[in-house]
Amino acid sequence: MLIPHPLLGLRDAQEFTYLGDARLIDRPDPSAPDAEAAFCDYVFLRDNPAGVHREFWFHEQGDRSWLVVTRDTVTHEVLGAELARDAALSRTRCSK
Amino acid sequence: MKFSGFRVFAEALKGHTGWRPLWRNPDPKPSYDYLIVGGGGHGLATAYYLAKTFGRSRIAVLEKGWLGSGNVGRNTTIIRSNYLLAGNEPFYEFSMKLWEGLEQELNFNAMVSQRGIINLFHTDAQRDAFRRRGNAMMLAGAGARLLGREELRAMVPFLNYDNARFPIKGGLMQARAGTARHDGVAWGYARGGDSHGVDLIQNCEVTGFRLDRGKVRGVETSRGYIAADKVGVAVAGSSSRVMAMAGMRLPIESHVLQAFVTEGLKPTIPGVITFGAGHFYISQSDKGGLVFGGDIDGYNSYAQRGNLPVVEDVAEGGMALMPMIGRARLLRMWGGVVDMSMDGSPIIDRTHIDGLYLNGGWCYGGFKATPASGYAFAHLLATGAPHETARAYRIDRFARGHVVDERGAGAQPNLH
Amino acid sequence: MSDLRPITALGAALPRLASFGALEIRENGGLALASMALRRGTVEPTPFGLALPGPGRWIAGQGVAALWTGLDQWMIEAEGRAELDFAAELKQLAPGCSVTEQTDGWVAFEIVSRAGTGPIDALLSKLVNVDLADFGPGRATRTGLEHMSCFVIRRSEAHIAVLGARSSAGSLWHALETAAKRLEER
Amino acid sequence: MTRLSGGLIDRSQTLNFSFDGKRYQGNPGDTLASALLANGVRLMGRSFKYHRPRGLLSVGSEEPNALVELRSGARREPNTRATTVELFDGLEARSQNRWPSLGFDALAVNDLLSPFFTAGFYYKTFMWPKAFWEKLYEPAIRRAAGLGRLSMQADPDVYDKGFLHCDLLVIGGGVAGLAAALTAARSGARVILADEDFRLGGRLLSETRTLDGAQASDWISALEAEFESLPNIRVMRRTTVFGVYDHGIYGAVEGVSDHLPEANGRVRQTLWRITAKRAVLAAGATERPIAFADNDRPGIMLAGAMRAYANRWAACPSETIAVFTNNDDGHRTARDLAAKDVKIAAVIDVRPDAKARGDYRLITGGMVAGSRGRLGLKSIEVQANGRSEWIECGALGVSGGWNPNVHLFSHHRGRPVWNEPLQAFLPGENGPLGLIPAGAAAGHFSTGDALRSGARAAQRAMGELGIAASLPDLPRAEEADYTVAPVFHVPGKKRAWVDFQNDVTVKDIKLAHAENMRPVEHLKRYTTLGMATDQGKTSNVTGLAVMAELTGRSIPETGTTIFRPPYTPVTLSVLGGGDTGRHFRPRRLTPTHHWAEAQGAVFVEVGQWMRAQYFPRAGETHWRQSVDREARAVRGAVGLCDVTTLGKIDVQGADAGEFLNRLYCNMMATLKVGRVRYGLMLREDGFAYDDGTCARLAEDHCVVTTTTANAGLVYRNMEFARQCLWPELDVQLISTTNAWAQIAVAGPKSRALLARIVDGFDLSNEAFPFMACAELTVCDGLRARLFRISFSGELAYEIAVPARYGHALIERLMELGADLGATPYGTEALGVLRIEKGHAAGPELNGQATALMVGLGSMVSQKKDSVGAVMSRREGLAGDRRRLVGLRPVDPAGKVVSGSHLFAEGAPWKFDTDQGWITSACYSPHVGSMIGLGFLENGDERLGEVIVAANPLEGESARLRVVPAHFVDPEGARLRE
Repeated sequence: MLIPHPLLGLRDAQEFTYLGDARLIDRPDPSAPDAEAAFCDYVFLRDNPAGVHREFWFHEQGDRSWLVVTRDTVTHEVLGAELARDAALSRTRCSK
Repeated sequence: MKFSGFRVFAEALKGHTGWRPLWRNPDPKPSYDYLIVGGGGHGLATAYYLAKTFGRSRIAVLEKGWLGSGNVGRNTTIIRSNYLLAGNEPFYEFSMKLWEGLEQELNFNAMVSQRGIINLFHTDAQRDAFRRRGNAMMLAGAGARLLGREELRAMVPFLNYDNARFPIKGGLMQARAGTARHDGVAWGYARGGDSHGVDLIQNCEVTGFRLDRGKVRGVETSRGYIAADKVGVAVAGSSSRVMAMAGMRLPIESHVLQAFVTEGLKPTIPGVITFGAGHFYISQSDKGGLVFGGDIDGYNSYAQRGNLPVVEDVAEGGMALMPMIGRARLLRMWGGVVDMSMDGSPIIDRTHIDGLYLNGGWCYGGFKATPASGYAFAHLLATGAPHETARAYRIDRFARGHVVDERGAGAQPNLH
Repeated sequence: MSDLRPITALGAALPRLASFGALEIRENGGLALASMALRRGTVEPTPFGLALPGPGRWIAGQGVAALWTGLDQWMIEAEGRAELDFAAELKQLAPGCSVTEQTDGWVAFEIVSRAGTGPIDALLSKLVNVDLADFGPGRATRTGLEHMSCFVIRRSEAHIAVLGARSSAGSLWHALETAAKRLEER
Repeated sequence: MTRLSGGLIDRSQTLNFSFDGKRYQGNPGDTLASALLANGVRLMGRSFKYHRPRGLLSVGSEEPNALVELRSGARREPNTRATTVELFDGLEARSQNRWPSLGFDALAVNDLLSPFFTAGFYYKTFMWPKAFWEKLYEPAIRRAAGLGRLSMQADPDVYDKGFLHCDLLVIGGGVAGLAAALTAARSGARVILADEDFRLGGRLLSETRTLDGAQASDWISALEAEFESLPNIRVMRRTTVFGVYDHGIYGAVEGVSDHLPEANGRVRQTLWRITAKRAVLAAGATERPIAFADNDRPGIMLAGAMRAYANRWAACPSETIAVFTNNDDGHRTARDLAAKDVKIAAVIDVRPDAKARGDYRLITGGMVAGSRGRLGLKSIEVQANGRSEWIECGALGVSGGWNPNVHLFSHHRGRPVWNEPLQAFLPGENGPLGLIPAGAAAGHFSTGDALRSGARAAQRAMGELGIAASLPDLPRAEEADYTVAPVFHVPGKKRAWVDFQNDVTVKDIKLAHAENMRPVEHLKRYTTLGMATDQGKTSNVTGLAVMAELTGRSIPETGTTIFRPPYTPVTLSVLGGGDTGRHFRPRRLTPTHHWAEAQGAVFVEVGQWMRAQYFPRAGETHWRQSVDREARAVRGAVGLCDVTTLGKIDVQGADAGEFLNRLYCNMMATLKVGRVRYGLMLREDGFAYDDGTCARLAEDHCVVTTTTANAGLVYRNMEFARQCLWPELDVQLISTTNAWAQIAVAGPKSRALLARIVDGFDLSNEAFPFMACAELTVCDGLRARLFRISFSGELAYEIAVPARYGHALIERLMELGADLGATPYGTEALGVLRIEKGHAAGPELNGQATALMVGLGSMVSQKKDSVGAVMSRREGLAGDRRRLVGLRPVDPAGKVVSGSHLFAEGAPWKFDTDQGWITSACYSPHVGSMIGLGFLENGDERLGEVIVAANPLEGESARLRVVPAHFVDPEGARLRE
């Protein structure tokens, strides 16, 4: 596979380490009253769709950036990729 | 129709005109007591034991493609009970005992072949971990032997003992492990279930569940609505997709696992061998092909095909371990979609929906579990209580903190 | 000045040098390295007058050079300054940046072709999965090479550098040497 | 049989070769198959199941019959298709899967028993008595099964791999591929043209067709010259593209020196991973046979193959041949061979309206219904117009039509589409992105069509890439229509072969039908149709057609099997590509490795690292003596150990402290500059996974250490936290593991030793207490970092210097410490020291343990959040009552064995009475007996109790006393001295 790195262009997926569901970007509030349940959901449960999936890839053999890649799990077609840092920062802005 | 050497002989004399279908092709009835979703190994075994052992009737298996088209038809056929944890080992040993009597039970030769498995170790730390595991196997009555380097060398002299990056120090052996003819297992259970009245319905895809006040009433299918009291889902690889139709999210990701077979060769490898320092395991089929595999590709996929890096990684592992296979040729590679669970262990449990049961999360090791999984799932469906060897496979173990994590890798499916 | 004597990454007193056909591989023992990362709100500095390069690029100045290693992060090279506290020097020139000494984290092999770009391209195509059409002089990338994570820098048409972890210098040398030898045998 | 006239062989040179020990001669340009044929050899192999005599069926990589063992010794290569072996001088080949000889094979008795050995018979028998399967039936089956033999020796040849990138990859160098490559290459695009043959031209080489009125070879030569002159095209002969992977990545194998007598140390084959923006699939088509009774005798081959052997190699299996066809192509064979003075006994065409294309006897509306000849064809039975006659011929060319080679197009599981006029599957709509089929692979069977479709495919590909490509002037070529009658087998009572190698006949398909094994995958798996080494290239469509006929459904309704890589079988050695011995994975060496080597150290693999395990001295005959001595030296004097392998991560930035506070479960933000703190990291699921130290060098600068095993994982997780969880924090990370040589200096005399190297640095307990750190210089000006930390429980330090100085530093320390008893120690002694001290390491922190279990529960701060803190409070983790304890044998001479399971005395050894296990064990010179650490149920409440450690695996057990998990200095006074 090739991952369209937002800074470096198409890079072979072999340079990357895969983590999975990009929802892991939304770490629950540890001080919330239902924190334990929210963390269980966060850590263990997955949508696991057959189709479009947003997921984390780490450019371990490259620039060490975490990417959020949007990929179809049926065709493996990659629909886009962004720096996870940007995704996380925009999320922070949205929620505040 | 009973199968035997005599029957084959008799049929040969009359031109094979007497053979009957191995199973019927019934149309679905409007309702059943038990619906098993998924006509793979686990689903077919469940239906068989439900009918045969637990004496239930009005059972149907719904299969979206052809019987055995899931992972039972695309695995590397290994059977073993060499697990570490109390939640796993008795279950897999129960499975091994069922394997040992399977062909007589089913009157179908699934070629269960106990030629042994050897897990190699390369460091003292690995040896210690294998000793803990081997002792767990002894506790379950599974049998195990810790082999030293020289003992191993006498047994499998063709490994790379003298020019290895990670020298082989020994192995943990289970003599009762081995392989079985994967398709034969599915067909044997299918034929057995059919002969006990189970309706095996092919080309029948479940498209939804009909739920009513927290209880399942039946399933929508590509061949119409079918009502049922109890619905058991055994669709590993697609568990998330199917259970999503009932509104459930699972502690499962679907990943692709590749497997490989070479051209046919005269006897080369006696049993199953797994490399402890690379990602590689191998056996040889009765037809002569070397059957091998390694790691999962590592990304979510429903594509039933993998990519080159893993192919190369597996081949490198194989060449590092046994360079005498180098001039054999890879004939075919394929991929199966596996349910990778968050702790690497399966789920056999009821769900929060009354009458809806789940059997899934088998990771890359569901084939060896086929008999026990079917038996335990049938037990759960028939009695409402988990089978004694499958009590650890509850779905709430994640939330409660009772994971069954053989590798200690945590909630990251691609590391299990 | 300490009287302790350093050894090279390959474990010798002097850097290794070898030729394979048109290719020469030289262990660059004198190369000083320091990483430099922007802290929050810091303006991009121009240490040693270097205009810091963008993603995938390398730029050379007088005896110093810089390659992009990640978002807001560069590796600064200085020829012949391995024995100096180059990181400290860089830190002076890069106020508000996180600077980390990297000289001994890496082994650098300079590979030069006496027959133009052909042998270099042939060698690279056996070692790294890099599109050579997009890897002319001034390009640099980190990528996998025989299971090792390396920086590959195109210093000129006929000159590349491969930087790998110092601890696996021997394995990296073996990989480069093997590939170069096989090209020679062709 | 001697050579015919013409052909693309070099008659000026002779090549010697042998088959089954008999010597023959051929010429450059020959394949093993063509050379054997030219020498009059028709019998080349035996079938898999019935051991039927077999000869060539085909001309290419689809060959199911003529499989040989090529070369000898460790280079023996089983199952090699004679059709793809380029002849070289001295070639040795042997037939396989026969005993004692190819001409007389004892297992041919299976053929007589074939009434019993029907499809799937083995599922129905061999079940009684039960024990006989492993002991009798299966060993016999395994011996009889399989084809060729491996040498069982390591492959002595070398292989490598490489990476290529291009705009257009053209797969196949026949007419369509050449036209595509030409079109793209002239546009300036980067082109790779790959073909499995050693000569470009594909089917053109086997035909007498002309291009622009001249020989096709003229056109090919002109093209080759042009390609040679263009810098942007790479022509790769002997290169098979075997698989299509995601996003335009193709796997290919180049035979570099396979065609040479000896590789002589050169690369034998190269695995190429080709990343192509676009690709043209011009893989041609494969002819299929028609099944009829006894259609598998040597001499019966595909008509196109027979024509190829005659035209390209000037070889023919017999002086008299016949042709059986359902399409016009068969007539070309008759015409071409007649032109070479081969006698045409008859052309049998199933079509009543077929027309002859030359001067030969044509039987229209006819079928071949049988054959004779034990080891080679002698005659065929022809039925036509209600009459039957036997016609003598030594060879029969059969053409059942052509199947486009759609394999690669279907590697992503896209199904091909049935084309009724062509009676063949064509590429469908859902092929791999960027792969464009052309030529015969796309059903363009005439030369003219194939040329145009190749050029257009390339033009389309270029257009998609924004490269302007004009169509080249293509030569005038034949434009014949292709018509084929839908006849796949000749009805009859006798066996008619569909899959030649696996001996699957029409009868077997009928049996599968009768037993309801009707879905195509059931058919395949039950009968083994298409599962031989050719993967059904010549049999699948015929098999489908027969099943379709039996079920009354159409062929497309019946389905297709899935095409899987590789297109043709690939040598495992080349997939493993390169170094798989000692260089299988990189070796990481510590900065003191060469020094340790000179000291005679024994090394051990720790992940990729090589670490000194122990340093034997003269007179020590057992490793334990060395290890005991090293451990005693640390407890009694001073020891030196290279601990560089621990991961070191440089953490800088204004928020470095806060960042680490969120990663470690214990409080880290409060760590003062100049101090070190032990830290424990949890996974987000609450389990402990790594421990190490955090040293604060400045307010905005920390250096953390990780375990050796988890260095990469911890770094990855820290980057995840930095980029994905808390991007608002000002933190920069970089690994410095390799940059610093770190040496543990441990023991009561460590301070005295270090005092001799530091440059005016106060090492007193007051100035530099336990858990202090500093940057300083040593040995007159060498930059260093000093940490007062201890893994052994003794007064101890770790000193770090730039890695290049590690070697000199340890030499200097040894030299200056000689009078203090300075002793190097390895990982074994390190292990002993930490077990004596009760420090958890890899065997305890194995990913299954909680902080509570390892006795570090109090480290999980309740005052702050950190990764894993919330989940560590779940009932299953908080309620886990297993605790790390120390274990000592009741009998001081007794053994403590890690991996033993723990039981209460008198309890049976069962899972439900299992109370834990021993994680680590060693002989403790300090205690004077073996000791161990282990997890024990309620262990913290059972101190003093005697329990049983069971090791039934090795037939052992021992009574052990439960003691606190530290055997030395429980108060921790020594390390604070």
